[in-house]
Amino acid sequence: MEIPTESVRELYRTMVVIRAFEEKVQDLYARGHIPGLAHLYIGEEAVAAGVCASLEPKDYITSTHRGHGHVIAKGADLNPMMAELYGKATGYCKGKGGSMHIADVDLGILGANGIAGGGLPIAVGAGLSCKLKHPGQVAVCFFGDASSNNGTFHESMNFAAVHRLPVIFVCENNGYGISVSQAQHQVIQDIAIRAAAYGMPGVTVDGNDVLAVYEAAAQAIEQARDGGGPTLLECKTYRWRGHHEGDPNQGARYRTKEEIEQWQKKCPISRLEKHLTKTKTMSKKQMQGIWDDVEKEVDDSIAFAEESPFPPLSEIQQDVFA
Amino acid sequence: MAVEIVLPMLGVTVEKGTIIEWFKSEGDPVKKGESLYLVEADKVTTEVESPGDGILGRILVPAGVEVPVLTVVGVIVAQGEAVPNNYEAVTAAGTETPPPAAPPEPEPEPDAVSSATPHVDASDYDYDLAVIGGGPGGYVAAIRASQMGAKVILAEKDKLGGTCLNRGCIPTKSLLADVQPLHHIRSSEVYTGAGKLALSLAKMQRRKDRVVANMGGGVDGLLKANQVRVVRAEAKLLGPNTLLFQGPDAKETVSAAKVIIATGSRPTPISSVPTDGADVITSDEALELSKAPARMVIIGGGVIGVELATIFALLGSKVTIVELLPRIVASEDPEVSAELHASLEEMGVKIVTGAKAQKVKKGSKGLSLAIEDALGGRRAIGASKILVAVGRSPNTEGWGREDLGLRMDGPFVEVNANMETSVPGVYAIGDVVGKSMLAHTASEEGIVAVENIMGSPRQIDYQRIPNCIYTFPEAASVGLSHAEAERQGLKVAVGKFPYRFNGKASAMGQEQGFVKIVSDAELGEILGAAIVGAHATDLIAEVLLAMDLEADVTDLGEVVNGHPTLSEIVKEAALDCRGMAIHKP
Amino acid sequence: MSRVITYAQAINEALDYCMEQDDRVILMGEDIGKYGGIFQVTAGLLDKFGSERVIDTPISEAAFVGGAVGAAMTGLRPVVEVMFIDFITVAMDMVVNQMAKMHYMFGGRAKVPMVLRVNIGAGRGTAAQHSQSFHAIFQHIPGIKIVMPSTPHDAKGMMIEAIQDDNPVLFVEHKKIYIDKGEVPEEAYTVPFGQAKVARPGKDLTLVATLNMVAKSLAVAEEMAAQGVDIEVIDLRSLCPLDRDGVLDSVRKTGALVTADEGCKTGNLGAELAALVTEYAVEHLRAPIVRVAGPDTPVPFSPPLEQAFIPSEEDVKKAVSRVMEYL
Amino acid sequence: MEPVKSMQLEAVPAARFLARDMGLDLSLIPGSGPGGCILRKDVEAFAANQGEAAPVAQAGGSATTLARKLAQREGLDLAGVSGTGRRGRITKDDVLRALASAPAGPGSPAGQTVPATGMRKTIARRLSASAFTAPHIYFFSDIKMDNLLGLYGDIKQEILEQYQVKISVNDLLIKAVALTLEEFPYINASFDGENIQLWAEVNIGLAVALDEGLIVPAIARANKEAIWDIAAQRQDLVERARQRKLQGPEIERGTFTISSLAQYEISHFTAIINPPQSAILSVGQTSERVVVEKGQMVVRRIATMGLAVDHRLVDGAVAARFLTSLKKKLERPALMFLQLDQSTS
Repeated sequence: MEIPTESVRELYRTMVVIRAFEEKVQDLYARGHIPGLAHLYIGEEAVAAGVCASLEPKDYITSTHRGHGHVIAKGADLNPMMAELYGKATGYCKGKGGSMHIADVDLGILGANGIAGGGLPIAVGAGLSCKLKHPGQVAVCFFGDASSNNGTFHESMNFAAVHRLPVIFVCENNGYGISVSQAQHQVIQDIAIRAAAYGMPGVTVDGNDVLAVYEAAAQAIEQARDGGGPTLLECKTYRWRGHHEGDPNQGARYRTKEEIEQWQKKCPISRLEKHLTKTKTMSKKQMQGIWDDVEKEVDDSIAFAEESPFPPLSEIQQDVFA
Repeated sequence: MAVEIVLPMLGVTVEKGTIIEWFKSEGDPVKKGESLYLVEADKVTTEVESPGDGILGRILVPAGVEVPVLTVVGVIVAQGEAVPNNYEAVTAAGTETPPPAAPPEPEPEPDAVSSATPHVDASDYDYDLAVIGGGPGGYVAAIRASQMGAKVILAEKDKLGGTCLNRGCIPTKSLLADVQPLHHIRSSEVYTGAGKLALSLAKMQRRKDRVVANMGGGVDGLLKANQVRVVRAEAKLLGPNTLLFQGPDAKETVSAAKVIIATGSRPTPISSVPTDGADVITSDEALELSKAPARMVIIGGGVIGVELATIFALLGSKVTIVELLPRIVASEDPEVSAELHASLEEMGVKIVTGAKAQKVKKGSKGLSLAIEDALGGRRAIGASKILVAVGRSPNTEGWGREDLGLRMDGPFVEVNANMETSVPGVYAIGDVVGKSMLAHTASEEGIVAVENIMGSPRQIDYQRIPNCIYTFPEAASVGLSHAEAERQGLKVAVGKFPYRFNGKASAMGQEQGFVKIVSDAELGEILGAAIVGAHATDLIAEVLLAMDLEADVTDLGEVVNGHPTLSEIVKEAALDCRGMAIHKP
Repeated sequence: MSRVITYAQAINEALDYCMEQDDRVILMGEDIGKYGGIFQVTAGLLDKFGSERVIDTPISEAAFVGGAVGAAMTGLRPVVEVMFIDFITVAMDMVVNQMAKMHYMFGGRAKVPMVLRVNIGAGRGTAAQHSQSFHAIFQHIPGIKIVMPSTPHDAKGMMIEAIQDDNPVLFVEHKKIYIDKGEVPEEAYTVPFGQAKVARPGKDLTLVATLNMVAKSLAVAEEMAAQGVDIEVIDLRSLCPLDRDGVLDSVRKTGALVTADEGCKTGNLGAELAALVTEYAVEHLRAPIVRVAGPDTPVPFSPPLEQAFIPSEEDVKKAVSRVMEYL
Repeated sequence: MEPVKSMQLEAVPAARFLARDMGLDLSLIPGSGPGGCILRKDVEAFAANQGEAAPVAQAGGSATTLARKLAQREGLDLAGVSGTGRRGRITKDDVLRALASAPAGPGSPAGQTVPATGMRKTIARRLSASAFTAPHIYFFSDIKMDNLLGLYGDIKQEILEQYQVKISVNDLLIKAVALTLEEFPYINASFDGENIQLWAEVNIGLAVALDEGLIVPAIARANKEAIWDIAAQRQDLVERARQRKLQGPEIERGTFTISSLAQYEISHFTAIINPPQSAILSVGQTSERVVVEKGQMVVRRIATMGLAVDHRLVDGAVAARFLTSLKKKLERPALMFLQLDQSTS
């Protein structure tokens, strides 16, 4: 599959934005600027970038507690994102949701979700809407390896398959459900094989190879758009950080430093950079230019968040009902 | 640029951490992401990564010291950069820890606070008390309520001070004070050329206006000093707790937990003699006249009638009082009426009692009032002004009484002993309830109403409220008259002492009058008193105090007064109840 | 011998003790093994008892809560950690239709001796799906014992009692008090269910509080004692069985009731207490019953909003003051 | 959360219960709580002022001259008088109150204040309302009871055997009254000052004396019911009245009341109409009296019955006719069954 150069550059930029954003969040969280919990996406950027590259603004995604990458890749603006992380009134959710619950229905982002497996049925419902009312649109559901043990996974897959809904189930298999390794929570290695049980295609790709993800996702999305029904797309990847910021030593209680370092060598961004250099798609300087732009963009979002006011106390009573 | 190394947020429950080991020393180069130090929190150790590239400029928290999360534990500087000197090291013993970042302040937004709190504030009203009317009842009530801690609003559509200050007590007293020296001089034999003395009513009016204005400002100041919000507006009760204020430049609705109606009264019109504000007038216009009329007929020989008769008689008007009842100031002891009757006649006032005003005729020569006397005889009295002073009527309309459905007591608003109307929470005081249409009654009723509202129940004893008449001489009374006491079947002992037996009165040349005390023959309880004579309105105070303290006539008779003073008359009258007056033959 | 340890450690000790005493006691839950539990309550137990008895489960609440029901019915005594009470909804069928009903529905033939550990509470910035306090919902489900110890001492004693109890016990913890410390005896002991504790005797007003609201209530009571208000603070400790007589006796003495619990106001356990008092002691009420509770909203993320959400000492004081106006 | 709209409490429960227990009218008690809410202490203070509670002696409390003298004259010890004046000073009114509540006099047995029960107060209120709003006029008639008593003796055993119901003379009286009421709709009626309500049913109230007062359950449709049914209803109602287990409607349905003091040595008496009814029949003791019949002195068993009617809707002549018709039925009970005297009305 030939990927247009422009798309490749875009993939690169998206991953850089995610990485730069998350690294800043890491520092801001440590310094107490961001309250609550922060689950960072560093190391998994290729999945969000690769999948979302083929989505139109009107397509839907559901996300997870580790949702910053998905939301950025789907086109979210960094300012309200960062403001939301700060709990500010200018955040995507007026500061009421925080890191785990960023949503922008206008951008097709049906919300990050704090409940493992919570997003799957919602994506099925979005797929139903597409089928009935918006032919050609699709819903993408991001979830983790651990959620694939949840009842909602199986029930949603079955439902989507039976009704040939345009849903792409994207399993980000990062090898851990919090502290529990994949080997401890399921006996299979490739979650994609579960697709067979529901009569839909199951594909496993290297989740750190953005081009591979892009290709597989594009195919699944196209199939869904054409009424071909759902696909289970498993992307094998790894989170560099702990389950959440503050998880001691990036999860050293349940995994080794060596393992982390091993995966850091497979950094999806460096990998694409090598490809870009090799194919002469971009120069080092161009890449650095993107980094510089993006870092400024992220810094701007921090300034925006810091300058924004907290919501007034009256806001606590708002939005309970529509 | 220096980068601070903090003890990071280590998960949701960790609040403190102890640094176990620094992997770098001061001066060592560090790289972003490289492990800098080991911290133990909650029995878990964590390696903390460098937040930036540079040189570890300073270690602020050495190993072995426990500090709160977010404490700055070290500083990274660029090559060659000095460590800013605003950091203080924390030692094992010392605790000069910079405090962790203050929790974010909520945005100040006053109205948001109440909605954020799920608990509803007990007071749902804008004000604790709203007072309608700024007369001596209303403003006194407002001040007392404010003194007791209530948030008060007062509405006055006209002038603060009400009838008393603007059209009653005070202006008449000002005018009376001006004419009194003339009366004194005329009735004295020692002055010569007294006939040439003249009074300028216009100047009197100016002085009166000044007095009224000064006192009005005083009331305003008192209300302000007591944080009472005064609205110059007409008030209307839309419900027991809702008031609409409509003024020249204001229209607003407020709510109040309690309301006091103090709308006062106005001169009572009589249909047979309609007033026109020019020829046939009420006391309101009489107090504004700049020229004394040549002939004045006053319909009504009550307090207002006799006081105005005194003023105008001394200003040179030929005054005739037409009184329907058999005697003037009929509410007073007959002896008081007789004494005042005599003194008014002495001033040249003609008094027709038992006569009914029939009709006014306006002719080229002026007015004439047809009257019918007790026996049915009719005649006409010529006049240049006719003053209708037959009493005052409560202001019971225009403020929402009808819609609220307040029960009435005749023309007045009905109240119970706590001054509360038939609608709970709505109180009424003063002339509009008509218990005794006097300024000091209104004030006391106002205070009693407020104290009941504020939870200190109290009632008024109307038997202990004095009546005062500012004629020459003055008259004052309190409690039961002799006749009323006897009518009640009480065994009474009456003590009476004339002014003329008193040294001060004689020396002053004010021998007219007496003090009369009505007491219970057995207990000696002071049932009432009536005084006619100079300073009667002040002298009654001693009797009031005795009554209020439930002293008996013996107590009052045992008071040692200065000599010579008029107060000796009171003492002697008290003694006389026991037949023990010293200076009485 | 007593020493001062944290609330989390106190529960840990209770679990440790029971697992040592009784090999039927097993632990299940997400990240309770290597990780030691998200709040470190089970730290160290995996190393001591092994992965057969300290089971890191898949993220499958329905499976492991339901699994515990089955295990309990067949001879084990599982203690299950549900990471946040919010996640129990995923296993609601297992809790409501299975766990709570088995003993009754089967005519007493089955026993379900298990403990469901949950934590409630806002204040950690964990937003709407990790901060709820809907424990009062379970009051409405017959067949579940519900306890909520507020001190490390009671946490240990009630956990041992819960494990030894032959009924399903919902053990409600609060995420803000895990690191609170208190004196806890080293030896094992139990704290019986259904007995409210008079945390501070008083005569003017009864203040019934739970979990984190107990300490706040005590602080308010001390502060207001200086103003001459003598508050009786009752730590309810147990929702089911509910110490009805304890609450009623106190209200009969004081004639006034304030309840303090972080759950949203509508349907808050204060509602049940208010109903109890109006049903059995209304003639003693000298003032309205006032509930200190969270507002009827989801828990907001933004720190100022979250702080405003959480019932504070100030809120308790306001409630007490409102009642005192009537006394 | 929407704020609660109305926060106003009129009285806290403890105050309500205490006021009820002490027989105090809550509406008279000033409230000192928020918004004038009546608190328990307000009720206590009110009761104390009412003299319901023993006044607390204020040792050494000062008294006004008048109070002292008055107390001296009346031989009252001021130590037992609580002062309501300034700073607790005993005033003349305090002494007067103390005198009013003092026992009747030395040597006489101390009286006792018994709080009126709710029922007593209800009776008091209803009957005074009746006495003051309905102008009562009274009619009396001596009724020869011999025939009725004869009939009673004749049928009671049979009814007992056949219906297991023990009838009484009263049941016959009830029947007779009910039948008479059919003839006089304006006596089986009520008047509210505007409209006259003629009742569709004839339900005869029967005054039952309880310790705490009279209660008047009504026998439903006595004009239609058989004697044994009336007896059964009567027994049930009286029994449940004694157990305080009557239902509201059983009392409220009454359209006419019979008050019988036949078991006492009372020859005749007047009764106050039980509102909203318009008439009441008072029945005295049946005693042997000498009467003259056709020039002969004979001994008859006579009961004097009194009829009180609300003169606003019952004219004297109507009342007289009612009593006459009733007398006829009672003296010649056979007529009841023959219904021969319908022309009376």
